[in-house]
Amino acid sequence: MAGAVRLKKLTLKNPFIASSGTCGYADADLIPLDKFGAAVTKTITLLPRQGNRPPRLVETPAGLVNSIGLQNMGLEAFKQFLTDFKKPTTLIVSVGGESPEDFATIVEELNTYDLIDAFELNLSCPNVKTGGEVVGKDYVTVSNILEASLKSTTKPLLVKLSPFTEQLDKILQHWESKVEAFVLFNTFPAMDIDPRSGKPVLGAVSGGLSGPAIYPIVLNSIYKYSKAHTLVASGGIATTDIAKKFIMAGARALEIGTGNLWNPAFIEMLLKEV
Amino acid sequence: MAGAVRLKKLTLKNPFIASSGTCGYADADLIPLDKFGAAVTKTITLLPRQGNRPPRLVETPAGLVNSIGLQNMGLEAFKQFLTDFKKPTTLIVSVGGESPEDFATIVEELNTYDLIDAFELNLSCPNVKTGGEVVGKDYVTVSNILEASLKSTTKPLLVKLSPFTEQLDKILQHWESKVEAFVLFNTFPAMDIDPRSGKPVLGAVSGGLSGPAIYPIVLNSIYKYSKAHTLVASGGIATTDIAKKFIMAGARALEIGTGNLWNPAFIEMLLKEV
Amino acid sequence: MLNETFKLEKTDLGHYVVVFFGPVAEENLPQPGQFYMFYKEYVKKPFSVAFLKENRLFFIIKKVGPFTSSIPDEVRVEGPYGKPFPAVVTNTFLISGGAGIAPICFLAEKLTEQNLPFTWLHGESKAENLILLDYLPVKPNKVSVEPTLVTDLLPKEAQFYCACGPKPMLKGLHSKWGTNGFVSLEERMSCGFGACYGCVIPTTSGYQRVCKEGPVFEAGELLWQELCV
Amino acid sequence: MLNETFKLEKTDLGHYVVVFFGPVAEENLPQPGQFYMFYKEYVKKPFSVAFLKENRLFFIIKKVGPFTSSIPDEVRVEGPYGKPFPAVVTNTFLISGGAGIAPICFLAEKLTEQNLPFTWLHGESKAENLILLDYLPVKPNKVSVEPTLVTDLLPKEAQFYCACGPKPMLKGLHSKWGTNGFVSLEERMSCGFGACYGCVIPTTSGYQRVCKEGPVFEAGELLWQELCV
Ligand SMILES: Cc1cc2nc3c(=O)[nH]c(=O)nc-3n(C[C@H](O)[C@H](O)[C@H](O)COP(=O)(O)OP(=O)(O)OC[C@H]3O[C@@H](n4cnc5c(N)ncnc54)[C@H](O)[C@@H]3O)c2cc1C
Ligand SMILES: Cc1cc2nc3c(=O)[nH]c(=O)nc-3n(C[C@H](O)[C@H](O)[C@H](O)COP(=O)(O)OP(=O)(O)OC[C@H]3O[C@@H](n4cnc5c(N)ncnc54)[C@H](O)[C@@H]3O)c2cc1C
Ligand SMILES: Cc1cc2nc3c(=O)[nH]c(=O)nc-3n(C[C@H](O)[C@H](O)[C@H](O)COP(=O)(O)O)c2cc1C
Ligand SMILES: Cc1cc2nc3c(=O)[nH]c(=O)nc-3n(C[C@H](O)[C@H](O)[C@H](O)COP(=O)(O)O)c2cc1C
Ligand code: FES
Ligand code: FES
Repeated sequence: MAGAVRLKKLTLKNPFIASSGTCGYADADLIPLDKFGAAVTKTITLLPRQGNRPPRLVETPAGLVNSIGLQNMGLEAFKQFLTDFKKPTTLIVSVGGESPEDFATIVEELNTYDLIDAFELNLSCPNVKTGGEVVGKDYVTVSNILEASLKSTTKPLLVKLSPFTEQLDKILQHWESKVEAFVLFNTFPAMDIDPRSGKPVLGAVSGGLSGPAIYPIVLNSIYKYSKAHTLVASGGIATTDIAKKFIMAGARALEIGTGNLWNPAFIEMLLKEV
Repeated sequence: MAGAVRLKKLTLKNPFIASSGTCGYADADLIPLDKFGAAVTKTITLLPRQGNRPPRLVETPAGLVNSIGLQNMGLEAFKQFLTDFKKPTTLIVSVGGESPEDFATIVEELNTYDLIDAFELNLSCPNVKTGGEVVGKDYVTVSNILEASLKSTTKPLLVKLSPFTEQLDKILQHWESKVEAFVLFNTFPAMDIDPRSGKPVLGAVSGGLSGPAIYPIVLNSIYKYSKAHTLVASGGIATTDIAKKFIMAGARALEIGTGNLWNPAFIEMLLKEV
Repeated sequence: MLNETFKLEKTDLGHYVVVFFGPVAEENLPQPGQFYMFYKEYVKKPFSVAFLKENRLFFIIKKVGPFTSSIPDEVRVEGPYGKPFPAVVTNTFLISGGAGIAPICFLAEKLTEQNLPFTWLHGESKAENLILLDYLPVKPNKVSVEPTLVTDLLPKEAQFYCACGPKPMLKGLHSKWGTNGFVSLEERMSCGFGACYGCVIPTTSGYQRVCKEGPVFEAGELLWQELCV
Repeated sequence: MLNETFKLEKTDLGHYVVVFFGPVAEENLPQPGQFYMFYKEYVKKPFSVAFLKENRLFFIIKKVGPFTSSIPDEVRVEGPYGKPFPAVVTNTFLISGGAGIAPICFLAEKLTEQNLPFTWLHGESKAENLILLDYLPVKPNKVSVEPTLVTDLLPKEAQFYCACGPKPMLKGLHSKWGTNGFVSLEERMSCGFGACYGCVIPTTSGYQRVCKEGPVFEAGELLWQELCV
């Protein structure tokens, strides 16, 4: 029976958060988002993005590789959307960009919206300038984005990192006291090839691996860092047993992505069994 | 019908290599090692190691986490072992250590053994001094080990990296011309927790994830780097379809670990179908 | 909306498997063109309803890969999902190819019930697959077997159509008869209910989700060029 | 050595499942204490043979987790693996607990065949599980049900024993009767044939592999203190 949990400033009515990109703009109709402790929107970028060309999905052993490519309506349309949006639960807006300025602009412009409870900085956005490396690839790039963003908003910031972020130790140590929580992790860069044609399956060639395949890797990091840091776990939490493991490993809250896609009623099982 | 393949100096009769730690000292009796293009021994360290305390294994979705802890007979006993060893195929000795000197000493002392065709430097060995980080964690540490090792042997060196190695681009670029091949990757740091007791399952708490769960991540790196580099793939190649994908992605050779453990006759399927 | 575990009854026909479960409650019954997601341990797959019998849902599944070649005995089923075919037009041409027979058969059933006349043309790759027809409550009017294609059977003059089948077939149909019709498309899915934006296809109004805005699209909405790469 | 796919015949007894396959060729038949690995899609699990019938291999499997709770209909089987019990000693005490009944039953069968007398004590957690005994070709001489433990049934004076069961049971046995016997141990396995060094247990000569040097060990070889943490 998982009750309310507290990160730092934020209190959630339960530890389950609907993950970014898997519940629309916190408005997915079939997932009962009101039952979650919080819901994270799709990642919002300055300009609208049409996303990657299909196919965008391929299933792999116990996992799913997606290359949605941050399809989203962009900041301006999102502001419109918010004007008459009835949020189902604590609302976290995921923010993406290619530069510290992008992040700063978005959190600044959304700072006045009372219905937004926090931001989640998606530091796994690909940086087109550096050939698709993630924007938060190491201590310096992460720090630049965090500095710019912290100056531009008064709302709590969750920081979602890529699993291949370099100098993770240093990032966590330096920024722990300044951010609301770290979200470990976004998807793992991954791909699949059709063994008949020899060609990549995804239209964008590469994507990100999610689902239970990766949970033992994510769990290892949560266990390692949870004593000293405020952590939200993300990656493979698609069964109630796996959810229990992450709670036991010290995660303060759990993001659920693929688990909701596979079963929109998964939250009900979580609330009953974890 | 996979035929002979060439790395740089080394030619293998087929692209399939029995992975380190999954075929004993290239002497596992039930796996028909003579059918492989090469076999890699367990990682040899300067001193014998008894390995980690049990349990050492736990299965996870489409994967296996192991924490053998480099149990091995140590350099001196291994030299004894070699004196009347009949190698089944091209013999690659995996070398481990905690410092550049450890690696250099081992490859130097084994350099005179004609039956050894190459070394594989296992740069994922944990470094006890730095709290269990892998010895080849970034460009500098990898470079120190490679410099010391290249000076100490005339045999080809394969360099096996951890998936979380930092500055991978730089490492590959700088060392490509000096080593025989890079092996991407060793297992992913991972763990499991018993949801009933809340305790880590493995005696050593953490281990390494192998098996099909990880192949999409490994495949992504092989595809990305195979145009410019001589790569051996390792990670999740446990079905013939997955093997085909790695050949198509540009791997010159494929290491098979968990696949052999799950089916000692897997090599026969590979030789027939890939 | 159904989200429940069912035992599947299966009849293996070699190339196809006819699968059913149920009965299900009235309010969970589908319209022709709608589909259900079958989930079993980390794999979730869409299948269109082929016909109903006493509120049991029947599916026609073609063996093409791991899931369809060894369909589990028990799955969790979600649905019905997606936008149906318009089942109200008279003299519709129904065009199906391969596993595309499923939603078209259901549509034919519905039209029959409503006494709306239609012409149904179906294409198969091999004659031996036609054994499937014995299991259907309604039969195609004409069948082609490769090398003859179902598009070779089309009357010259364009007709209003509802179609489902492999992309090359749909493309052939579109290039012969233009956009006066509806087609049901397939794309890889993970959720099936609009949450992941994974199943999109290019349309005149941008990328649209096959599971939500589709799977049935007006032929005129689609960017045919991009669709068939 | 067997490495072949078999359909499994299963009888569900609630707590246990009796499983068999075969017949297998003479040369692939096991000795008591040996085990086979069952493999199905990324999971490989060890099970000891419980008895033979016309070269069919019978197993007694206790439901404890995902694999044992829904045993696949078809598995690839490898074996026999491991070192067997000595099946040549007269007046052996056979001690089994829970699923440890499997190899002990097979040993009892072998001893019976050779007309070697023995005494077999078996412990169960619940009386309803004893239904299993109806399916065995040889029966225990005495059975305990918790709260009585099988070690409560041991005669005071130490006897030569062969045992298999939960670690606390083996530990109790060892502390009552000392090291004059053999025990079959369990550890998590991946290969089952000695290649991975994953299944080790602590012995007087260092870590030894349960699948290769075991599963049957002389009680005196084991580091009992470390074994039961
Ligand atoms: C709305 C909808 C309705 C469908 N209805 C039916 C039906 O009634 N009967 C039927 O037999 N099939 C139907 N399909 C297709 C069916 O879902 C796929 O054949 C199935 O998922 C393949 O799974 P697999 O594991 O057997 O093969 P996989 O290995 O997943 O795929 C085998 C081949 O099929 C392709 N493929 C996989 N998934 C899809 C997909 N979702 N759409 C298009 N191509 C795909 C792959 O590229 C690959 O070449 C439908 C698909 C959709 C989107
Ligand atoms: C040589 C050998 C012979 C065996 N013979 C039999 C037999 O005849 N009948 C039978 O019912 N079982 C037998 N087992 C145990 C059986 O292999 C496990 O119960 C089974 O693997 C559990 O799989 P699971 O997926 O159902 O549960 P899991 O979720 O894998 O495990 C459930 C519980 O059992 C424990 N466990 C898992 N695997 C093992 C293992 N290999 N050894 C010890 N504990 C384990 C776990 O810690 C967990 O607490 C044997 C084991 C070995 C090593
Ligand atoms: C279809 C899909 C779309 C996603 N889109 C985003 C996104 O826009 N922004 C983001 O930060 N993460 C995105 N993610 C990552 C998830 O939020 C989550 O971190 C990841 O999938 C791992 O968790 P899971 O295994 O529970 O899915 C997406 C994941 C999926 C499967
Ligand atoms: C039981 C086990 C033991 C291993 N021991 C070693 C080792 O001693 N040295 C090493 O370099 N890699 C070791 N590995 C890693 C494998 O060689 C291989 O790189 C890894 O398992 C990924 O490939 P796979 O998925 O094919 O197993 C071990 C892996 C397993 C499963
Ligand atoms: S499958 Fe998820 S949006 Fe269509
Ligand atoms: S299970 Fe691999 S050595 Fe025993």
